[in-house]
Amino acid sequence: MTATLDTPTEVKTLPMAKALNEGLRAAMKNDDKVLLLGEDIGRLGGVFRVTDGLQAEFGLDRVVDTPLGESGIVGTAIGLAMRGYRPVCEIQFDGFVYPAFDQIVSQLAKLHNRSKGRVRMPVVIRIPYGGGIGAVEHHSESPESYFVHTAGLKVVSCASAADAYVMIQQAIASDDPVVFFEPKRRYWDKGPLTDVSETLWQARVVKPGTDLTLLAYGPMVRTCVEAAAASEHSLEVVDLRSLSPLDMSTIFASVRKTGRCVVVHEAGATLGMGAELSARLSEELFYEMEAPVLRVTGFDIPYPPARIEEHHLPGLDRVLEAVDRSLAF
Amino acid sequence: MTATLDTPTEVKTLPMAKALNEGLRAAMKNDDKVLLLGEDIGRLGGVFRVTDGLQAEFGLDRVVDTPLGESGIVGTAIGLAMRGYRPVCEIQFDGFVYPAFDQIVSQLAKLHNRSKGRVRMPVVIRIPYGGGIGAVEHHSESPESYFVHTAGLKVVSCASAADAYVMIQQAIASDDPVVFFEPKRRYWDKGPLTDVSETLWQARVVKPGTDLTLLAYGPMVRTCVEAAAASEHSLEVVDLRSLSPLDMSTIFASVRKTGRCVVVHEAGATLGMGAELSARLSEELFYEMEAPVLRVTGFDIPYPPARIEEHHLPGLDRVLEAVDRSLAF
Amino acid sequence: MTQTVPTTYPPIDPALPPDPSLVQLLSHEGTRLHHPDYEADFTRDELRAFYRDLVLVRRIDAEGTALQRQGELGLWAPLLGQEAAQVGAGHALAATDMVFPTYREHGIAWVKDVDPVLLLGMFRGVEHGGWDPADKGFGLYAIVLGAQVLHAVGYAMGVVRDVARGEAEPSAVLACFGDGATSQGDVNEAFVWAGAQRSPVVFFCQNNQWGISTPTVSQSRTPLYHRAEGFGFPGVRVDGNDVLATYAVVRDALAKARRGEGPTLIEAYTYRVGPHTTSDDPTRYRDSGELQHWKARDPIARLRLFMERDGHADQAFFDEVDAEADALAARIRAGCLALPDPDPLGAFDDVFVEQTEDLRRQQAAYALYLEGFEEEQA
Amino acid sequence: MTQTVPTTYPPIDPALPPDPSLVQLLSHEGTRLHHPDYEADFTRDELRAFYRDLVLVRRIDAEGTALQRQGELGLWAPLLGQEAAQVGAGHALAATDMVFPTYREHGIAWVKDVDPVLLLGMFRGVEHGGWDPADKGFGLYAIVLGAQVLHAVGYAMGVVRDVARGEAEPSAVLACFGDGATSQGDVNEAFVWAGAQRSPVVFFCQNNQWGISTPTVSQSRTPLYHRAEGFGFPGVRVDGNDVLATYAVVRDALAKARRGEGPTLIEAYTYRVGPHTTSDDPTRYRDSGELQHWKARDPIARLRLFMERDGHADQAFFDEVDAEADALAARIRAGCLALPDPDPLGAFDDVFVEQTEDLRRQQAAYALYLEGFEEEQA
Ligand SMILES: Cc1ncc(C[n+]2csc(CCOP(=O)(O)OP(=O)(O)O)c2C)c(N)n1
Ligand SMILES: Cc1ncc(C[n+]2csc(CCOP(=O)(O)OP(=O)(O)O)c2C)c(N)n1
Ligand SMILES: [Mg+2]
Ligand SMILES: [Mg+2]
Repeated sequence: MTATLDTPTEVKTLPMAKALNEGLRAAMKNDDKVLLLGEDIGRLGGVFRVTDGLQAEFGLDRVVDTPLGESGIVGTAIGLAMRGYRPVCEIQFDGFVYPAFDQIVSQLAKLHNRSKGRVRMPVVIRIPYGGGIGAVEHHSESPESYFVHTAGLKVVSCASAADAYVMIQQAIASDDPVVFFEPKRRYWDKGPLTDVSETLWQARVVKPGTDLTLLAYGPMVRTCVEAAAASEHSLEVVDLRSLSPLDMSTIFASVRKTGRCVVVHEAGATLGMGAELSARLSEELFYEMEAPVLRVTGFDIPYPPARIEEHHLPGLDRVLEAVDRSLAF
Repeated sequence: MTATLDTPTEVKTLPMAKALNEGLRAAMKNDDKVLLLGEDIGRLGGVFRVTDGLQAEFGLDRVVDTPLGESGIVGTAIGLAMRGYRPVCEIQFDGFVYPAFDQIVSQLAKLHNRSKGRVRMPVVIRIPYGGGIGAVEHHSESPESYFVHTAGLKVVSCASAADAYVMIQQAIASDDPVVFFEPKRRYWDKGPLTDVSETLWQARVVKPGTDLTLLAYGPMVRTCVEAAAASEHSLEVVDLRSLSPLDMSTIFASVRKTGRCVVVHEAGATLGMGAELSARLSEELFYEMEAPVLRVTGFDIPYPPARIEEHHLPGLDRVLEAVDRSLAF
Repeated sequence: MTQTVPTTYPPIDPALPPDPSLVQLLSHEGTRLHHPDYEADFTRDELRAFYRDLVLVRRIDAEGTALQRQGELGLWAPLLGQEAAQVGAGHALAATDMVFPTYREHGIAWVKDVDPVLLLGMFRGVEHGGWDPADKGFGLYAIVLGAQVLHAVGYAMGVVRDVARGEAEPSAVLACFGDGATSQGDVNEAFVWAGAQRSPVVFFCQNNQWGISTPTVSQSRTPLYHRAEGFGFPGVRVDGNDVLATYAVVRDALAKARRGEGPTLIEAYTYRVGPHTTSDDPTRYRDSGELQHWKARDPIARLRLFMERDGHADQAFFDEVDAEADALAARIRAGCLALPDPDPLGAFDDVFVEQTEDLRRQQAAYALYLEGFEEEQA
Repeated sequence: MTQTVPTTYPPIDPALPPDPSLVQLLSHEGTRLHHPDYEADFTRDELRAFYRDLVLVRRIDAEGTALQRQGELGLWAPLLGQEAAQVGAGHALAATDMVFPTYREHGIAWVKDVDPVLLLGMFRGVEHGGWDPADKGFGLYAIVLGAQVLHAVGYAMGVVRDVARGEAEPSAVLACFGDGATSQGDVNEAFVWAGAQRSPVVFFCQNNQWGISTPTVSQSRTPLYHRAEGFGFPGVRVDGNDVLATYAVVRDALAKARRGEGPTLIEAYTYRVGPHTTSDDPTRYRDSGELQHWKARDPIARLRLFMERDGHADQAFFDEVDAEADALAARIRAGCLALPDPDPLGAFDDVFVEQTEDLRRQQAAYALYLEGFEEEQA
């Protein structure tokens, strides 16, 4: 099934959270099998107001304030999907997805395979993720690697309002389970809801350049675009958009051209996305690479207290420093 | 605290499962704060008999048949550690660790950090892992990446009876939490309990060579040793032993010498250990590498039905084929 | 009293005083009992259908064990002793009701018309699940303890939405799990959800006294059916070796669920006569006295006694069923041995509905490798 | 009846008929009540100590909210309205008892002598946990709902082992959680473990009627304290706005736990008068009538009425406490503002007891980077 996407006729400018809200609304209008499940998503509209107004519009049976249990949320979503629904689960914060881990990796990811294709799992798991909002512990995690490593899941992250609006609808229209990472510190970034020509699985060159490729996704796309603007070099910024599957042809094309690559993410270095990208790039472009893929990431430590989070999070300066190191090869 | 390791006076030859049993026994004798928690580990002695006889020897209060809940097992182990105990949890099979995921990654991994070092978590989580035993679903998983990516955990895997005997004692003596992966299909492999001079965090060159480095751990060490023996080339086999932290100096030394590297594991390629090793090797040895790091791994699919698992699992031939590809660079 | 640690396992006395709350419609000796809440009359044909299925299911199970012993299956999880609980529950289901089984529900599978060969296929390792849940009204076998119980509740949430939209008639969902699984968070979250939402789910817990080597008393010191009240719905304990009582109690709970009266927890009190699976060795943890006690409560013998005494069937009928069982066993054995091994390259196809480039590439590379390998061998 | 889906939230009527099972020792109007199971006499000094702590704790809480509003804290989780539940429970603890708190246990923290500045430090973002749990008998704040309840049970398993080894006197563990957290698997697994092992744990559930915007009735249609029976131990509901009753009920349960009589679930029925946290806007989901109802049941006013009427304290005492509260507020405000930001390089040091090469390398690289950066800026 592919949903007809509701694209707005005149280009609105919205904060990302509101764009997601509009995207959810459009998906719910398009297909009455779409349900939202989560903690505080109904009357409250979600702690980030991403589901604001949807319960009033679509009713309590389609926007469900669940009991407080993430395994329960995902587990019942699986059952609903078996009955023909398309549930969209909200995990309130990144750090609270772990109680649902078994349901996600042993059930949601495997049921289509277990049933030899007979059972479909069109379930979306929305996760506001990443740091930079001055929060207490467990509210700034970047758990994407866990899901990218899990066979049977697709994993995406939006970095702009336009993508947020379209990608959430594409994710809901997907017949495969999608973990949808929302960069919470960009929720308030405004952007125009311009047309999106990419499929959900395609990367996008958001800023062309010739000297070096910056690979980023979610919150770090803006950081990389700012770094590219501040750099004296010609940096190409690629927004991965889909973390699993990876759009390697776009990535290879860019790095084949520049010969250099820096991957930027908030998650720790060890087995972060940078590891996989580095491995694939050296497998494919061994002779073309002029420097090793460098990684600018969160440290391999538990997310630190908010007062020092700006040290932990890759910022413009750390990106540029890595660019310099790469160019020095 | 560091336990005095009970090393046997005359070299016994034991299957790995029995060596683990002896290692647990020695650790329990050494330190009466060591407790074992798990499903069916008492009277039954564990489904693999790794805890055989320990309850009879040490009593029901030290070898605890828990109710059937993995979150409960790890969660109560954390509380016991807070009270000064050194719990060793058995997860019956790899595929059943996920219900405990939150307790492991959000609690066990973080409590020392959260408390600024005031609270110690000397907890070991033993996980029989990997495939090759003809089992039904969920009994052949290789979930090590999830834990290696998690800051605050240490992760090791033994590949021989001698290591099993010593490493389990070292893990129990560690004041940091250790996820201890036991290659279940090697449980019945016999080996002499020779002295082990490495710390728990050190890799070992198990077979020296000059043309190419095979990096492996757990079940794949034997596969790689067999491949090295079968190969016409001089292959060096390094048993990583510790997956987190990685003993990069041993790894770098080997690959610096050979210039070529193939990583072998049962876990899927994407964000498997091979990804991280590839990234680190190209970061450090960019100019020394004569070929990209190649990966021989399980496919990025849910573990398949037993009748085709030998296709999924890296075998000698797939390893040798990758060696040829690497040497062709 | 003082704080203590356990030094021995609590003794298990199977010959406990009769539990007055246990619902029985047939005594251990095969006499018909009556219960105010579960009045039921059974026709001769119904009784014969029960008996037939009990015997066939036991034979399917024995064949599974035999095939495993002969190396044809990697594993088998015997239901020996639990036939009545499963056949009773299975017969209580309406055609549109949905079942979420564990890995031991061979009896319900049989009643739900799932070909036993497909069950054998899973344990043989040719596939993880070989039937269509929607088609059979019977979910795939679930191995991770408790996970499927949440799926059942979610499915039930779908049922009530379908009904509210006028897209379906009311139906009910049967969520199966064991005594041991009651300790899992997921099962308890399922109770929370179903209780809060009054979902049309019947929680069917077969308390077979053991979770591998762990006795039920290690999971709970109070009868398991008590658990329900605290989640806001009723619990009932039925004699799971009494096919008539199990049938009546499950049917009643399903009807309530269909009427919108919310969930019920049924504890079917029974016994796992065999090992946990063919890999298990129960002599390590339980004594033969217990086994003898329960063998004397055999669910098939009990029904047969009753049928014979009350003239519901004669020797010819019993012989006929045995002959049918023999034929069934032969058929499923042959079917099992004829199961083709899966295509290794097919393993890449069912991961996603929309295949990815990555997997296509891995599949192609492996195909190439296999080709090269065959050439080399040739 | 028929299967339905909800179309509105269930109405919440705070003025429900009085629950006969609710334990109260002080009426809403401040008259002393008696309860057969919880006989207790309180001296003048005890009453004054309760009152003093109630007022101080409320002041600490108000200061937290004020500091957050002024941008000095990232977040604050107010306990406004729950002072009696927490002060009552806190006073019931023996020195060797251990508490496992949530993120809202400022009142118990105060009684357990945890400097409020350390609580503020966590919400300010200078550290994740600033006190020594072993030293204070008070665990670190726990944010992932329910996880700490299992830690409490594990700790209690350690206590009984220590006692059996003659290494400690019997003590008890207080496991705190909210109404919402009762839906989490972990809390229910903790009930399983504690019930099966008769662990010396008192489960202290502050039912403040809401889990952010989710009313308790969305988690359970039956009173939460009922949950205990099904896990094999008793549950009791106490008026959590009645400091005397909460004290008596918790003390009784702790004593039972110390005597080896197993766990108790206490549901302290109270109300979250403030927002969930300073980030929350409760006007979106609850009406002011409810708030008014509960404000009229203020836990401090009630005790004060009783003390005044029965002559347990005079105006001078109340004034003295207010002055003490002012001084405390000033002290913790100053303490909070003086909290140094953590050293970014220190963040690498507390990950492990035995530091790794990897982290040493990352630390050194970042130190170098910072140096270079400072040079560049200079
Ligand atoms: C989450 C999880 N943990 C552990 C296991 C291993 N295991 C398989 S069956 C079993 C015992 C289950 O007992 P019970 O629920 O009583 O069901 P029974 O096997 O008796 O039918 C265990 C521990 C599992 N399958 N899933
Ligand atoms: C596992 C998990 N899921 C979600 C959250 C987000 N969250 C924080 S507090 C809260 C509500 C908790 O309600 P309750 O247990 O009643 O405690 P209260 O806040 O009322 O004291 C939620 C959903 C969390 N902290 N942990
Ligand atoms: Mg059982
Ligand atoms: Mg609450």
